[in-house]
Amino acid sequence: MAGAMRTATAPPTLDVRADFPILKREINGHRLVYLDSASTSQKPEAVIAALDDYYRHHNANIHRGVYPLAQEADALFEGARKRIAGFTGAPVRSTIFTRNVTEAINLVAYSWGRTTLRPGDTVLITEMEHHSNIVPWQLATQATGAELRYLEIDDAGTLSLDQLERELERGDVRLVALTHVSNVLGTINPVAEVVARAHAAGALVLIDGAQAVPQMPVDFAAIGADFYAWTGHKALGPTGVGVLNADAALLDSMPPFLAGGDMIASVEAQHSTWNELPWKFEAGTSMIAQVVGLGAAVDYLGALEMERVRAHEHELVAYTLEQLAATGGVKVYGPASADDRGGVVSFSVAGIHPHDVAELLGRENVCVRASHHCAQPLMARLGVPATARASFAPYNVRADVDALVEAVRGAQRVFA
Amino acid sequence: MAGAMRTATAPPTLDVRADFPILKREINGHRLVYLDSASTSQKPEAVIAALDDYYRHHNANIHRGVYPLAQEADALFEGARKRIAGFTGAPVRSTIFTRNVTEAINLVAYSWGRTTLRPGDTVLITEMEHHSNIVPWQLATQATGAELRYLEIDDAGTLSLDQLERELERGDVRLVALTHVSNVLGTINPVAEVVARAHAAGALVLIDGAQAVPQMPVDFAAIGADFYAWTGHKALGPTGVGVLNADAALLDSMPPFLAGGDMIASVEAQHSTWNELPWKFEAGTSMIAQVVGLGAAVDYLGALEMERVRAHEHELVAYTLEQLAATGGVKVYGPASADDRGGVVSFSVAGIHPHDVAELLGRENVCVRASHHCAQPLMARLGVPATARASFAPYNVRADVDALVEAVRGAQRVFA
Amino acid sequence: MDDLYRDFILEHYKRPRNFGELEPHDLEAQEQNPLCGDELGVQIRVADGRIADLRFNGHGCAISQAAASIASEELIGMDVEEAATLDADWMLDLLGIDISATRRKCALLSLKVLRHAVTGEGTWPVGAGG
Amino acid sequence: MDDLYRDFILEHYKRPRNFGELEPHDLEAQEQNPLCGDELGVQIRVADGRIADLRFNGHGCAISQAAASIASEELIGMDVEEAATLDADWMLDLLGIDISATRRKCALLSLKVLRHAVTGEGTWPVGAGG
Ligand SMILES: Cc1ncc(COP(=O)(O)O)c(C=O)c1O
Ligand SMILES: Cc1ncc(COP(=O)(O)O)c(C=O)c1O
Repeated sequence: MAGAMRTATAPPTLDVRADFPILKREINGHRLVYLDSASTSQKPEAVIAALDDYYRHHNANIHRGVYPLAQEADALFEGARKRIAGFTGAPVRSTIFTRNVTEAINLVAYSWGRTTLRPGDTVLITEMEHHSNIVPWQLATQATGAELRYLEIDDAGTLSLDQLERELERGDVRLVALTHVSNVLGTINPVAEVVARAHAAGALVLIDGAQAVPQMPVDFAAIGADFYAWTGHKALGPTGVGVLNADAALLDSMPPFLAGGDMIASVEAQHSTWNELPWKFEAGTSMIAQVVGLGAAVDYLGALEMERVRAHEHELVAYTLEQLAATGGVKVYGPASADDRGGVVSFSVAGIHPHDVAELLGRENVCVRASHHCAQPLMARLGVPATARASFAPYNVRADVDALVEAVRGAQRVFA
Repeated sequence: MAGAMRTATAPPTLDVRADFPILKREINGHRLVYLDSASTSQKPEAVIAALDDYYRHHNANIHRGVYPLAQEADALFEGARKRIAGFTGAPVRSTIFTRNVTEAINLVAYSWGRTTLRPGDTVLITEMEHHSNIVPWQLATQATGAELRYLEIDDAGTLSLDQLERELERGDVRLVALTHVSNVLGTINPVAEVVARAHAAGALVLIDGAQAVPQMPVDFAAIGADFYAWTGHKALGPTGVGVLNADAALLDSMPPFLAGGDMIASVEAQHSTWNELPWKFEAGTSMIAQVVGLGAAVDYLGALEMERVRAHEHELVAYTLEQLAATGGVKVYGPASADDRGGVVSFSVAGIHPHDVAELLGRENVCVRASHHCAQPLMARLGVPATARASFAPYNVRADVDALVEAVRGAQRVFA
Repeated sequence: MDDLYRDFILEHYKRPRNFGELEPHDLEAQEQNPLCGDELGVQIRVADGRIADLRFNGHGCAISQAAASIASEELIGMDVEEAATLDADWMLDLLGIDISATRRKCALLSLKVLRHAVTGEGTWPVGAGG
Repeated sequence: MDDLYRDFILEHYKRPRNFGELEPHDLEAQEQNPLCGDELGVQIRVADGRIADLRFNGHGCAISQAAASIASEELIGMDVEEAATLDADWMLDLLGIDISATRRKCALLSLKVLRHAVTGEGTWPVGAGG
């Protein structure tokens, strides 16, 4: 298996396919070549087992039970929070669980955005954002009379820090919201640099870490962002749980978002007071099992070491770029070098619509996504309705890239 | 086992303990007597297996994939939606998935409440609401200048339809929001009657079905409510998923709540359009596995038949009321007859704080909750800071009630 | 040869019939496939209650483009009232291919835009988008 | 006999020392246990930098009431500055019982309200409420 091969030039790579039960699945005699991890990742045995164990042995509601089972559930849940916060170097107190990264961004857009933005203020986002980091800001700026402006990308899919500087100099930017790694182009943005400049100009920064957290080491404290949001299901964790890492003082100053059980200190008929962080922003029964499962996922990733995950995907991306370049009629979007991108390669095949590419690949059990990838403004910038996208995770191997390239050539033969 | 006993007078009861793996767990040599299902229910093998199967064999993101795995995930997810909608007699199009019932109520409070309420309008709730059906309305009325008023309860824990009538006659009530079954008193409210009267007065009705859906047959269409919200983890389903059943035309007229991927039809730089129902209200990656798991839970409950679940819990509640009445120094809150209450019995023990009751019971592995049960205004009305609460599910048996009563007597001996 | 990509589908995709602009026209509509943002438009000239002429326009995958092309040949000459009653089965029979739930949206995009043009209502459910 | 409910805990619960009102007083505070809504208040009279007298008031479980009663006997006569530095270990040692994470909130409620009274800050984390 390519994952086990080590050559003098290639970095050491991972060999973890056996940890992922779904990879045993064949469809129509084809092994599963799963290249859609940017959409959602597969789950290692350790995560599936943690969920199973939780429901079979420890399930109870948390925070209020005094019987042993409830104490166990509580310890599992809050213990997982500690490890999940630690995984991205964030304080436990200001690590909030949401449904997904989309809800984490909405939390900020409602609780901070709608209560703080005023006419004359600007929210600055980029042309490469996912809809989840666009539409909440459209609604928040429309509701408050603030302005929504975009940082442009160049033809290599890179942001310009000069344009950032010019935008910040206008003096009206209250928030810069940008993705750490583009889910379409793969571009790795210089987020620490953006934070430094934005803070110097008095603006806050929200980073959408949905793609970055599963792909590379992320250190919330070192980046210095005010808000850093990510999502469990892309990071080998269960569906149904997202994470908001944030500055605690800022969260303390914000009003609650969702209201109800668990986020209160006291409720009287007409007035309530709020619980401490992080619970102030967690209303109702938490996604207990999912947090426990995500705890197992970050343990698993931590044991792999994120530097090695990054090296592994870097190698696969470099190989993919090389192989696709050697295939006539294939156009790749985003930075030219694997050094500048995460584990995502979007491409188009001349004369074949991305849907047809994905459909024909799907018949070989090669799973890629053909879509606007929830980034229609970026598609407009690229001048295409959609692209095909292959994306990588620790369980991918060079043979997956070979199967991809082979299937693309097969599709070209069908449409020849 | 008591669940298998049938007498001439007692209704046929269920014998399903073997379906719930956690019930095999002993702690300190005591079998698990789980009487906290109103807080969260245990899960049958069928639900745990559905989650496992999903992650091991079908996991992929939904709605946009053309490869076989994504088609399978899509079919599992949308298939579960159909069965979940059908379980409460609600249209598929207007059955929305949320994180929990708390978020479902917040969705209505933000999307309908904050955009519709005006000064002079009133939201009418009751003294027996859970914080999740109080605090969202405090915030929505405060934000809009509307008023929040309460229907009172009498000493038996019952609402007065006469007071409802008087409140509605004032002509300013826009929404009546009430629980179907009280999580503290067990009271079953006459929700169809409330809906009929509220609609006659031009008010909408939201029903919090968190306790009702797991305990009795619920027919959204027959009740006629505008919004009916419930939560998966109390209905034998996974944590992390709630349901909002609603009137489709009303949902169509409401602006979106959470914004981002999946809930849009198209996104341009400054403007977006919305997807159709139900997806308009489901932003970002859904809690896919949890919806699949909840689908298995409603299949399981459907096979038990909710009439039989209700009969089973009715018998256990009647027995509990009888046994606690025979134990000196125990006071029970709520309706006197099991006919008027769901599977919930709150009580206090003279001279022993509820925490101490729960702690001493917990040492016998008898799991009850001691808390304000997220109903502080109700606690104030009852004149207590907290109560102890035993609550029932299909897997409980008479022997559980015997263990409860025995443990209460043991606690009385400790404090004698 | 692949079932979905049969020769006649590819043939219609590569050389679509009745594509372009139709001026003047009496009816027109435009619809999107929320799955991918593909757009299809139609313009129709009506005479004596019949579709006298018709052109599709826009871009899309092999399935949606071929479906439009194949449908166009059936539609020209059809009663407008009859066209308004055409359903998914009509379209799928015409294509004669097995199709997955997701790709149905592609296959039915031309029907959706046709229906929009002849009935005036553009809210025909096609499922979740991105 | 149960470890947590040792005779001396129950004895303090049933007959709490130094409970009631203290008038006049120099310091006072009030705190809630978010777990259950239990409330505890304290009033303190200060002389020469010492806690000259002290009364707790409010209601709660055996653990929180006994803890307040036992603590009160130690606190009267203590330097206010010293009282401000007392930590959870002090309280738990005094009680001398094994306690679960959840019930810690009960055991430490009197310390929380004391600290609030002597330092003026009432935001000492106790964990999630209902
Ligand atoms: C009546 C009632 N409403 C609302 C809730 C809140 O449910 P969840 O925590 O799942 O949002 C509960 C349970 O805690 C309840 O019993
Ligand atoms: C960059 C980015 N942001 C946000 C999202 C949305 O994530 P979720 O659907 O988990 O909220 C995604 C994935 O779809 C993404 O790639």
